[in-house]
Amino acid sequence: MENKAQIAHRCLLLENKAVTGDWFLLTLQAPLPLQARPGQFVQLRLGPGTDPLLRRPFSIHHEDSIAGRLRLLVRVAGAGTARVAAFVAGQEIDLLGPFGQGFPYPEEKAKALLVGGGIGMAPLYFLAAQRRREGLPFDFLIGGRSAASLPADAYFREHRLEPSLATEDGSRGFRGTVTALLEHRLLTGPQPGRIHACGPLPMLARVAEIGRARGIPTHVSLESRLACAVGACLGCAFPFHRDGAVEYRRVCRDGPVFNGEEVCFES
Amino acid sequence: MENKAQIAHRCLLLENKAVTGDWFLLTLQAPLPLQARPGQFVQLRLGPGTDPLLRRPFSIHHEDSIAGRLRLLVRVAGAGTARVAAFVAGQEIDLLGPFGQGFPYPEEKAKALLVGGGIGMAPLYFLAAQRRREGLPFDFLIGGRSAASLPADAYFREHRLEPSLATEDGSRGFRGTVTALLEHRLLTGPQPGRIHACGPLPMLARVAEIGRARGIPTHVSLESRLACAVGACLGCAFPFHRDGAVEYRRVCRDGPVFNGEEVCFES
Amino acid sequence: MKADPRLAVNLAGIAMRNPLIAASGCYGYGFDYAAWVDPAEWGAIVVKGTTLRPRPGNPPPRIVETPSGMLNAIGLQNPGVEYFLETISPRLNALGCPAIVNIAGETIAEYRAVAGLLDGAPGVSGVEVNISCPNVQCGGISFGCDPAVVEELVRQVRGAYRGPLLVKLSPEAGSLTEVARAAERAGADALSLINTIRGMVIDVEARRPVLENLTGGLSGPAIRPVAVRAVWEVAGAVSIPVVGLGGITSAADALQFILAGATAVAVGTANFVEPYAVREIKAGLLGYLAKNGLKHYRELIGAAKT
Amino acid sequence: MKADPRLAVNLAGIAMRNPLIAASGCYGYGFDYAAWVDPAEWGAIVVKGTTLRPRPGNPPPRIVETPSGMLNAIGLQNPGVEYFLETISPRLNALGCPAIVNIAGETIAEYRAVAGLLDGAPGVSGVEVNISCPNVQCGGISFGCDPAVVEELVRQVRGAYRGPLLVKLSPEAGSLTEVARAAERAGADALSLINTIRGMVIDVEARRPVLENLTGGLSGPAIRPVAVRAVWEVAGAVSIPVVGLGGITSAADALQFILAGATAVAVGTANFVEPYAVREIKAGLLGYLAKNGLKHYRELIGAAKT
Ligand SMILES: Cc1cc2nc3c(=O)[nH]c(=O)nc-3n(C[C@H](O)[C@H](O)[C@H](O)COP(=O)(O)OP(=O)(O)OC[C@H]3O[C@@H](n4cnc5c(N)ncnc54)[C@H](O)[C@@H]3O)c2cc1C
Ligand SMILES: Cc1cc2nc3c(=O)[nH]c(=O)nc-3n(C[C@H](O)[C@H](O)[C@H](O)COP(=O)(O)OP(=O)(O)OC[C@H]3O[C@@H](n4cnc5c(N)ncnc54)[C@H](O)[C@@H]3O)c2cc1C
Ligand SMILES: Cc1cc2nc3c(=O)[nH]c(=O)nc-3n(C[C@H](O)[C@H](O)[C@H](O)COP(=O)(O)O)c2cc1C
Ligand SMILES: Cc1cc2nc3c(=O)[nH]c(=O)nc-3n(C[C@H](O)[C@H](O)[C@H](O)COP(=O)(O)O)c2cc1C
Ligand code: FES
Ligand code: FES
Repeated sequence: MENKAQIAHRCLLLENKAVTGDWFLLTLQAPLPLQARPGQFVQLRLGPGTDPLLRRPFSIHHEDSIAGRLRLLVRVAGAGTARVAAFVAGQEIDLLGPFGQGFPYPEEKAKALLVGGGIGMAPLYFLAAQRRREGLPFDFLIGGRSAASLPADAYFREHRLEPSLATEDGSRGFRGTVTALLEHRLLTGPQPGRIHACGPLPMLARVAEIGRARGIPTHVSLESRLACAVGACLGCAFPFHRDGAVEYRRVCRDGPVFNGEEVCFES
Repeated sequence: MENKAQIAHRCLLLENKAVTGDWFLLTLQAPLPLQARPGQFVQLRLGPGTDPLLRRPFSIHHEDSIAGRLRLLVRVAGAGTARVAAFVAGQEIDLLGPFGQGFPYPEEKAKALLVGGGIGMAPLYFLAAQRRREGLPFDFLIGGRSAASLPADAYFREHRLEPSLATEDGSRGFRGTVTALLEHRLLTGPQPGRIHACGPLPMLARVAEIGRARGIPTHVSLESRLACAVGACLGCAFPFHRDGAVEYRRVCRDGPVFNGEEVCFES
Repeated sequence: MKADPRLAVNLAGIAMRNPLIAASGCYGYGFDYAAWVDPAEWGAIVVKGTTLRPRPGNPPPRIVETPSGMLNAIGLQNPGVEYFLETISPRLNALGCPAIVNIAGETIAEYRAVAGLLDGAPGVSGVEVNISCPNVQCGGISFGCDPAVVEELVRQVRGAYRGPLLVKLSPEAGSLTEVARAAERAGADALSLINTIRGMVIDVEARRPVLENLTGGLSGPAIRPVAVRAVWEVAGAVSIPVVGLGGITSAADALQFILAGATAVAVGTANFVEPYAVREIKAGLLGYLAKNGLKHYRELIGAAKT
Repeated sequence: MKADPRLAVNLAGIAMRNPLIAASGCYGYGFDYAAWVDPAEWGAIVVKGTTLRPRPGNPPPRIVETPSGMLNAIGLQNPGVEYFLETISPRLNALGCPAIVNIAGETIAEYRAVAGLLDGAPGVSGVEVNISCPNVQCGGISFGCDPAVVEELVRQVRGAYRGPLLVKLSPEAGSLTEVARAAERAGADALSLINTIRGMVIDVEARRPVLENLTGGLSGPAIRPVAVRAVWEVAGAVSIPVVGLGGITSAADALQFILAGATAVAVGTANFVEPYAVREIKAGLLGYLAKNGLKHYRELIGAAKT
């Protein structure tokens, strides 16, 4: 009952536009502001009928909680996200949320390093925009396969973000993975107060390792197949270290953001 | 293999507009003309995914086989037809057909009486337009609950049709059922060469009875729950009299238009 | 919570405001959805399957979507009956509706032990014996398929627990009505059906089953017709009340089960899609009663003509 | 029809161009879909269930849609084996692919008699024994649930029919693998699974079951996970080939069954929605082979890792 703002929202889809080949930016008008925190997510209904049955989770990419405008950045990964890509402006979108714990320490003044791998940059963008607005220091690192797999610079300008990019083929920014860029940054720059990361699992494992090795508190946002999203079904369990044993925690409710040191990446 | 024209059509929905409260007129551009005959039907896919799973059958309301334009007149009867009503212009519609046997004796010169009950007028409209074009005599009777439950006169003008209307509440045309209007017409006018009817089952039973009593050959278009629409699954069986016994025939392939005398309306 | 008397029911000794039950495993301990709907909206809540010892549950992935349904292989993750009694059951009165505890075990002795510990426990209005969980290796579904084993199991549990006792059946029992009668003979106060049906989804790219447990239990609208048929068969074969479940998402779905003979209905998977389902189903039931001039939903129980 | 050798298979003595079979009851006698696809596109076609005497079938409604599936209660409408032999089987060679005759009966003697009449019949490449039809009162599914009965039935049919013999199983047998092993012992050359699962839909306005037969068999994508699981279990328990079916709509679906252990797959309900399904599935299988550098789909049979 801690999250009284959780409600169902019948949003109006204001715009759905391709950002890269398979990334789509949805701009929604919610009837009420969700007042979401960066790292929280919503659950989208994909259509009427019962196939697909389950909602799909998407991080909040940005919320203008005064205007009640919401943005989701969606990568087409399968049949469900393909439906989202096909949504058309003017359509009503059935959305629940916000769910989950956001990134912690939102007001911390120490410099935060935000590390996004591919579409994993979606929630970090919200975090970065918030820190920018509040004048809190941060660096935003984003990795992708190639220049074309990441949004153009203009995409970030709306919130005066200037992320450092890394591409595996070196076609834009640093040549290499975003974790290599992170290591490079840690070698060359001052030690940040905290690392926040979101992206594919191997990348998060590496970021958590880097953070641990250097004693930098690191939080990672995990993914899992969700059903209920409220913590009731135990479907989204992910293994964690606890007192030498493995314990399952719920990505939807206990996370999706977790202390990187506790996540059991090995399994 | 008799019907080589049966193919899958990815049609463009040109227009979907409400005709009455729950009737919608869909105008489709087919890639190839179906060259359908009045009384034949198409099977519409309702959307991607598997719920609803089965296609829905709709009579061809009109085909302009030179332009490859197709019209369907759809009454919202449940979840599936509600989806059809929500289709928007510009959308691609996945349609199979044409299926089934149309109304017989298309070139017969004797006067035909076309009797439609409610949405049952959909295929008769096509038949009437065809007869009008070819200068073959006919009378078109349509029944509905009230004035508002039937299309406005203008609706029929495109094909120079001037149906005689019957409404149960007398708010438009003849006061009473369309079968009462039929009886009235038979009493007052000359005996037609043939009756073609489509509408709810009790109405069709009555029309068949009237036809039999007066020795007028009568064909009725039946409905049934369809699955395959090609005659393979035997799902759409309807009982018929044969040599004193009951025999099941396939609405989709043996019909949907049948000799009214053979239909076993009693069961 | 203003309850409508037209929906009130006493199920096997449990007084419920309405015949809607939150299905086991789909509603946690009743509190997780509280931000969405007041738990007191429900007639009763069946809490997560509880075992004698704590169970960590299965490794992920635990769920996978299927056409109009989903497979789950949670593996009965739960903190064990002792923790439940110490920490959870004292809070259950706060739900504002009866809480029923779903129990499972690997041996008949374990079932009996769990039931015995729950006997008289505060906050516990009844016990639902899960003899049909498809995701536990020892025991689980094998218990639920043999009428003789079911009879012995239920008799043992009955001996240990004096409150309202529900037995939850699997539709996979070759002879469902015999299993149902065995449970009735052994002293069950009501039967719940159906539990999930065992299924598998293979990831054709990875070339292995999606679920780490290989198989899981199929739930959701996909299984609804199977569940309605099972309720119809069993309601005609026993004289204790039946709780119908399996793919209920709407009032119309719930009515199918009631007309088939269910005294109450439970909602599982649908909550995941629509947390407000309980509210909408109640409203729909009341609308149906009004439209059909009925004074109480009870007039509809088993009322389907043939 | 240019057949691709990467899909060729000999199933229990039936040489097929590809492992795709049109499922019984869903493809008539093979000709109804000819305006859409050449029947020779199929590896084989299983024709409608045939009985000793003609059967009129059940009164309508015979079908009703369900979430991602449908129920059918056709009631084995067919003109009887004599008419079949006189009028239909002589035409089956024209299909351009092997035709397998699905048979059913109310007694073991009837099964034996039908099988005997089909022995050596022209146009008949094999027989599939349906011991699992949910829509026939006498016999039908009851046969399919008891391993001893199955063994006796298959033994009798085996004695009367010398060609390739498939036995079609119901997933509802409490002990599916035992039933499968019984059929194998009795001389089946292959097993087909699954047949439909019994279900019911109630019309809540009319307050009665939609199907005149009350219950019907559930088919379509809804049952796919149950079918994959059944194929997986049975393929691991017998050494004769398995034909997998239940909700296949795409190459990915077919691959699930093949990876689970099916040597061939059948497509039923999906034809109703997409008559071109067979063509798309074949193309999809070939695409998968190419992408994964495989020489023959056979490399995938039972290849799912655990
Ligand atoms: C908390 C949370 C926040 C998310 N935020 C975003 C976001 O902002 N933008 C975005 O594009 N995506 C986001 N995702 C991922 C997104 O939800 C999935 O891509 C989507 O659910 C896939 O649905 P689908 O039907 O398209 O794919 P499916 O067809 O269901 O699956 C596509 C592929 O992904 C795999 N898969 C599906 N779900 C998962 C999973 N949860 N974990 C691992 N593999 C999986 C499948 O095996 C398959 O290979 C988020 C996920 C979570 C849990
Ligand atoms: C050959 C043929 C031609 C048709 N032409 C037209 C047409 O031109 N315009 C039009 O609007 N409709 C037409 N129909 C009817 C139309 O197909 C149905 O209304 C539609 O399938 C219902 O789908 P639904 O999902 O909306 O309703 P559902 O939710 O499936 O059903 C709505 C209601 O109708 C009942 N029902 C559904 N199907 C049938 C059936 N076949 N017979 C009897 N009762 C049924 C259900 O029990 C329910 O009460 C035709 C049907 C056939 C067989
Ligand atoms: C995630 C999940 C967990 C479940 N856990 C249990 C359980 O612990 N005990 C039990 O008896 N049933 C359990 N079930 C089965 C449900 O209670 C219910 O019988 C089944 O899901 C069918 O109903 P539904 O289609 O409404 O979900 C579980 C179902 C799901 C989806
Ligand atoms: C309309 C219909 C009729 C069927 N008739 C038969 C039959 O006569 N004999 C049989 O063994 N199976 C019959 N079946 C079952 C199918 O062959 C198949 O086992 C089942 O539908 C599952 O496959 P699917 O989901 O691909 O349809 C029938 C199925 C349908 C839908
Ligand atoms: S999705 Fe249900 S507990 Fe996380
Ligand atoms: S719908 Fe299949 S035979 Fe008519």
